[in-house]
Amino acid sequence: MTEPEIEDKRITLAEAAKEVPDGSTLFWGGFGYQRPPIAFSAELARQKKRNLNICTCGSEVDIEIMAGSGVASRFEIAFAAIEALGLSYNMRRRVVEKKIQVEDYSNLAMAMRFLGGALNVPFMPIRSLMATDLERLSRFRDDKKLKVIDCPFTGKKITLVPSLQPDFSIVHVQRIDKSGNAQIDGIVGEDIEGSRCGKKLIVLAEEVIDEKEIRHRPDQTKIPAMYVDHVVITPFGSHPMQVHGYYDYDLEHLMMFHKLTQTEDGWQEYFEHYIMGVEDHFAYLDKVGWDRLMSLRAREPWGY
Amino acid sequence: MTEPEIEDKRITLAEAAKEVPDGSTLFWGGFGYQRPPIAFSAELARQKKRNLNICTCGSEVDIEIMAGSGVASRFEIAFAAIEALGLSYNMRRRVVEKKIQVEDYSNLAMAMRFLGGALNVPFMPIRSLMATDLERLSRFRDDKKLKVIDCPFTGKKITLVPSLQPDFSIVHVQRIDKSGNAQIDGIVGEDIEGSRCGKKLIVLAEEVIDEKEIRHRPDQTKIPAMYVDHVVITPFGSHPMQVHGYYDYDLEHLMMFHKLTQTEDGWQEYFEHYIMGVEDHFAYLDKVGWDRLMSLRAREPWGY
Amino acid sequence: MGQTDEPEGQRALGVLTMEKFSRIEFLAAIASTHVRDGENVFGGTGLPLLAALLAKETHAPNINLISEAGFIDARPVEVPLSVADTRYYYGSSASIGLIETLGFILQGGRIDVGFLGAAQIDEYGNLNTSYIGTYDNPKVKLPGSGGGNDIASSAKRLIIIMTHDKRKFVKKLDYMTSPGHLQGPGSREEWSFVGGGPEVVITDMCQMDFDPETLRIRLKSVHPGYTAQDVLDNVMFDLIVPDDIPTTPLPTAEQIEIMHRLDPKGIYLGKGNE
Amino acid sequence: MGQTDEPEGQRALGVLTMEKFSRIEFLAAIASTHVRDGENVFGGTGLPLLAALLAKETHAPNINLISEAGFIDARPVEVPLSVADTRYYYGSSASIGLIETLGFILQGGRIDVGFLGAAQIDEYGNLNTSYIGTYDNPKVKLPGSGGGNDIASSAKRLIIIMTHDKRKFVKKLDYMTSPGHLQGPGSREEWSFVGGGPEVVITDMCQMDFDPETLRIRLKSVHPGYTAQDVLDNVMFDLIVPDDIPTTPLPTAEQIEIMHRLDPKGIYLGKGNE
Repeated sequence: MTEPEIEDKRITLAEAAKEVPDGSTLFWGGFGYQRPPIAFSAELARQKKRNLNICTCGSEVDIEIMAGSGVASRFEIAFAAIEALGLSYNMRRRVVEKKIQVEDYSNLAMAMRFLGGALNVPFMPIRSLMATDLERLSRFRDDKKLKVIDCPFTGKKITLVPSLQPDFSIVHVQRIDKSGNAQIDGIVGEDIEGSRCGKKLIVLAEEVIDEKEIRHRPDQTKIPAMYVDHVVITPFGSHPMQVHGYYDYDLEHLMMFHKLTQTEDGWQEYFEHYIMGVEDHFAYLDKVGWDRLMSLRAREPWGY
Repeated sequence: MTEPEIEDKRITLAEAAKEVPDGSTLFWGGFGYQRPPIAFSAELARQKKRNLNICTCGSEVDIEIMAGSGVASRFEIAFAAIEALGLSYNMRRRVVEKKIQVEDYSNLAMAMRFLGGALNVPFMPIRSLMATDLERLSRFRDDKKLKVIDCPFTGKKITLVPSLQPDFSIVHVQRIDKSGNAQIDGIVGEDIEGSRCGKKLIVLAEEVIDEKEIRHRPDQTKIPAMYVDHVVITPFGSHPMQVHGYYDYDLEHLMMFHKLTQTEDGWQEYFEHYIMGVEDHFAYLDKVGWDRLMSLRAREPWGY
Repeated sequence: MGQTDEPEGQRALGVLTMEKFSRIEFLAAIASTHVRDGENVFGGTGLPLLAALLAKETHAPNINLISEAGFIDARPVEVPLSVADTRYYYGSSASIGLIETLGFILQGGRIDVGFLGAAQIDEYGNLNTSYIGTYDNPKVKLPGSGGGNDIASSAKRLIIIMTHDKRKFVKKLDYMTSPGHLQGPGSREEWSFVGGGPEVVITDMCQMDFDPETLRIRLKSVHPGYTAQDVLDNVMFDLIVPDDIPTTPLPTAEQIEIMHRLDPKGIYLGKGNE
Repeated sequence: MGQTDEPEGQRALGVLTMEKFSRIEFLAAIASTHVRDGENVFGGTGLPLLAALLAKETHAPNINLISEAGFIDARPVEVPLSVADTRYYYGSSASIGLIETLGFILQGGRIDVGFLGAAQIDEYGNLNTSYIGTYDNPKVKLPGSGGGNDIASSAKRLIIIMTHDKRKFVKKLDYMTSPGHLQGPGSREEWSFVGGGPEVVITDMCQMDFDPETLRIRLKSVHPGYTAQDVLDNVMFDLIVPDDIPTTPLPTAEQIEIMHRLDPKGIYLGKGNE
């Protein structure tokens, strides 16, 4: 048998971020504290990207970095906060300053918009949003935000949300082979649909594994290589958040981050020190300290 | 902590089939040669069920049993054949005799109808069926078969297929705990959506496993117990077809089945001998022979 | 996400400035009583989770606790900080994703009870978790809907938990994020919502429910130390006040003890009690 | 499913009465030449699979073979009998389900080439795999669409493989299951199909393609031993016949040998050659 060549799609984080032109629309993976591509948001900031439109159900530290640093000017999201810790202050300030426009949806609406994009159909029906200001008001999508129609089968009202096919999808996973077959442990959030809906897909991963491992249990593959354009190996790529089975969140760092972002000065201090003040993701990890990072490693059987 | 009670949802195959009234609509799981709930179709035949409406992408031996025995009078399907072996003769005869009405869809259309049912929305958009007789002709759903509309976002034509929420969903899986948490190995076909769309769900499984095993790796659960009404343990429940990781198809039996169904007499011979002539599923397995069954067991690393 | 509380959320839910732990305990204990055994419960992080876990440890051992991030039948042994926190994973019976929980389960009509907080509520139980100020010139950007709008649309019953601040109980919302009973009887039916809307509002001053005739907010009980007049003085809409207003029962020592066992680090309850 | 062939399918594809193995070899060998290296190929069972695997073993080692049941980048070491056959599993890079393959991948516009068989084809390449006779009074119920309509709607290119029987090449289909070029230029665009429609029709007598102006079927090459007139005598529609009709090249010995290695039991090729 003629052996197929295995394409090595690995590039550096800097190279991957360079692929994203100013003004691009991005699906942004991860959910809550789980598997956010935080390293990618920091690299976008270091490269001074501008006018990105970030589409996701909700995200936390990464959204704060992109809002605070001026990387993103538009968001199509359902949620921005640090959950139990409280509000996302950067986002709050930038919205009041009108430097950021947020088009508000619900989590289900966003997940269905990604599903519709992955399926390559123009919309998806959902039974939320109706009768609220989420339906009535729009920041920038105007009459393309959603439609409420009378269902042609039942005659009842139903919401249609427009599908999203962003320029790029950015997700962070546990393991990947060099050609792009990716495994995700724990919950998938909206990353199955999100990884399929983008015109290009960049997958960050905690570690690279051999293709043999993938082909030994193909039903564990959550993102097949055929969707993947670039692979970026970024250990601790979600720090200070968590990656199931790999490491827990760094609560101390997270609380420090959240506290600093309460003021613009505090945010600028964090930004200069932890993002602009480091050359790359590994320099950031060095700054956080490997003793700290190692102490966050997940323990069996908990996964955190 | 107050220990929750673990509900034992296991019932016998005969009890499960008794739950299904004549005239019910059923989602029918499995795909092609993989994990069809053949034992359930045989039990429905033994209990002389009538006027069932079977909804699935396509199925093979089980459809033949339900078509041939008179259990089902309507099908909403995309496909009926024994694939590489050829046509499904029982279905062919019953359609020509007008004892069976088939409402024709495509595989994607049926899968999306189940997805829509699982999501509890009235329809799903797809980009197939248009401009063909699948769009223009209907056997019994008439104007509820589908609609082609002008998309309110793009202005272009798009098909809406009506969601399905059948009375029962019937699926066959590898492993399940007694409360109904089910694992599927290999492909899932349309069984994720199909298991969520029915008003009641009956899951057949090759074997029962302990709840601890489920809760040790919850991301392996393909059907959570909360959807499941009844659990039926049916080893070799897909014979003469296959169950990934458990057993291969019984090609000799399958060819014999297919050859016999070429004529009504041949089919009646099979029907009397292997279905009506046995008391239950285990008697069927006895008749097939355990030496034969054991020889079909899957080998590592192939899964067949 | 979506169950995150009001803008000054950290007062009630945050880990940084947790002074009024006894109020949190009170809110969680009351909320837990509204969960019935065997129900499918959408529990976010924070108070809803604490209330649901407390119910599971006391009168409702068979509830199925679901986090919108994808965890089903979760049994966390440490309190999670995020709906997606791995602390929800171990011991759950399934861990999937958003389409499963918000689509198949919630929109599928399978959630008996969901919890929401809000920055503003109106007299029909409609909620604002998005903006304070006008939409065009917001003064505060709040977290947004998250799954809140979905939960309010499709859960059979909705339990609302809020800290009691007069400015939150408004005649007109600055922004309507999640549907309560909308404009009253018939409104939800007009839109064919899957769920039934709000059942109860729990604050640190009182419990309120909804008058079945008008679907407007009605005082249900006042907490020890408060009167009906206190509540009337602290809402900006016309509260329905029945003749007899019972006093809300106090949490039991067992409830308090269980909560502290569930949150030994005082993440939600604060450390003052140690 | 969906790639199952004509009503008398077992003549070409079945395992029971496999006499004309050399024609099968011929069809598979020609079909394989239409697959280009690096393409995403929707291969069902039977001839399409054999053709795709042959291409992978010869000029196109980097094709990504996908089965609609859920297998991606499949590398079966034994020929499967079903699109869902576990034989597709081992060595594949992902094994998921129908929404993935027919929805995300195919409808997503990511399939370069799909294969279909048919019981009838008309001069625009529209296909019937559903009924012979009228819809109200069918004489034969065929397998139906399966994924065929989806593949014909959304694959970039479509390769059609049929045994050559005059009654199959009709002016008007008894039932149109899968869209070819519909009524000619502009038809597919009117419906915004994702895919480009049929590219080539391979029979055991000739190859046909589509005239770019009219999108009607045109003779492309005749197999050794046949003439253009033979083909004209064996179609019921107006076949476009260019002036120069080349002869289809014979399969190579290597191709034949590889096919028998792929199908050692003669499941598709028959046993006559052993």
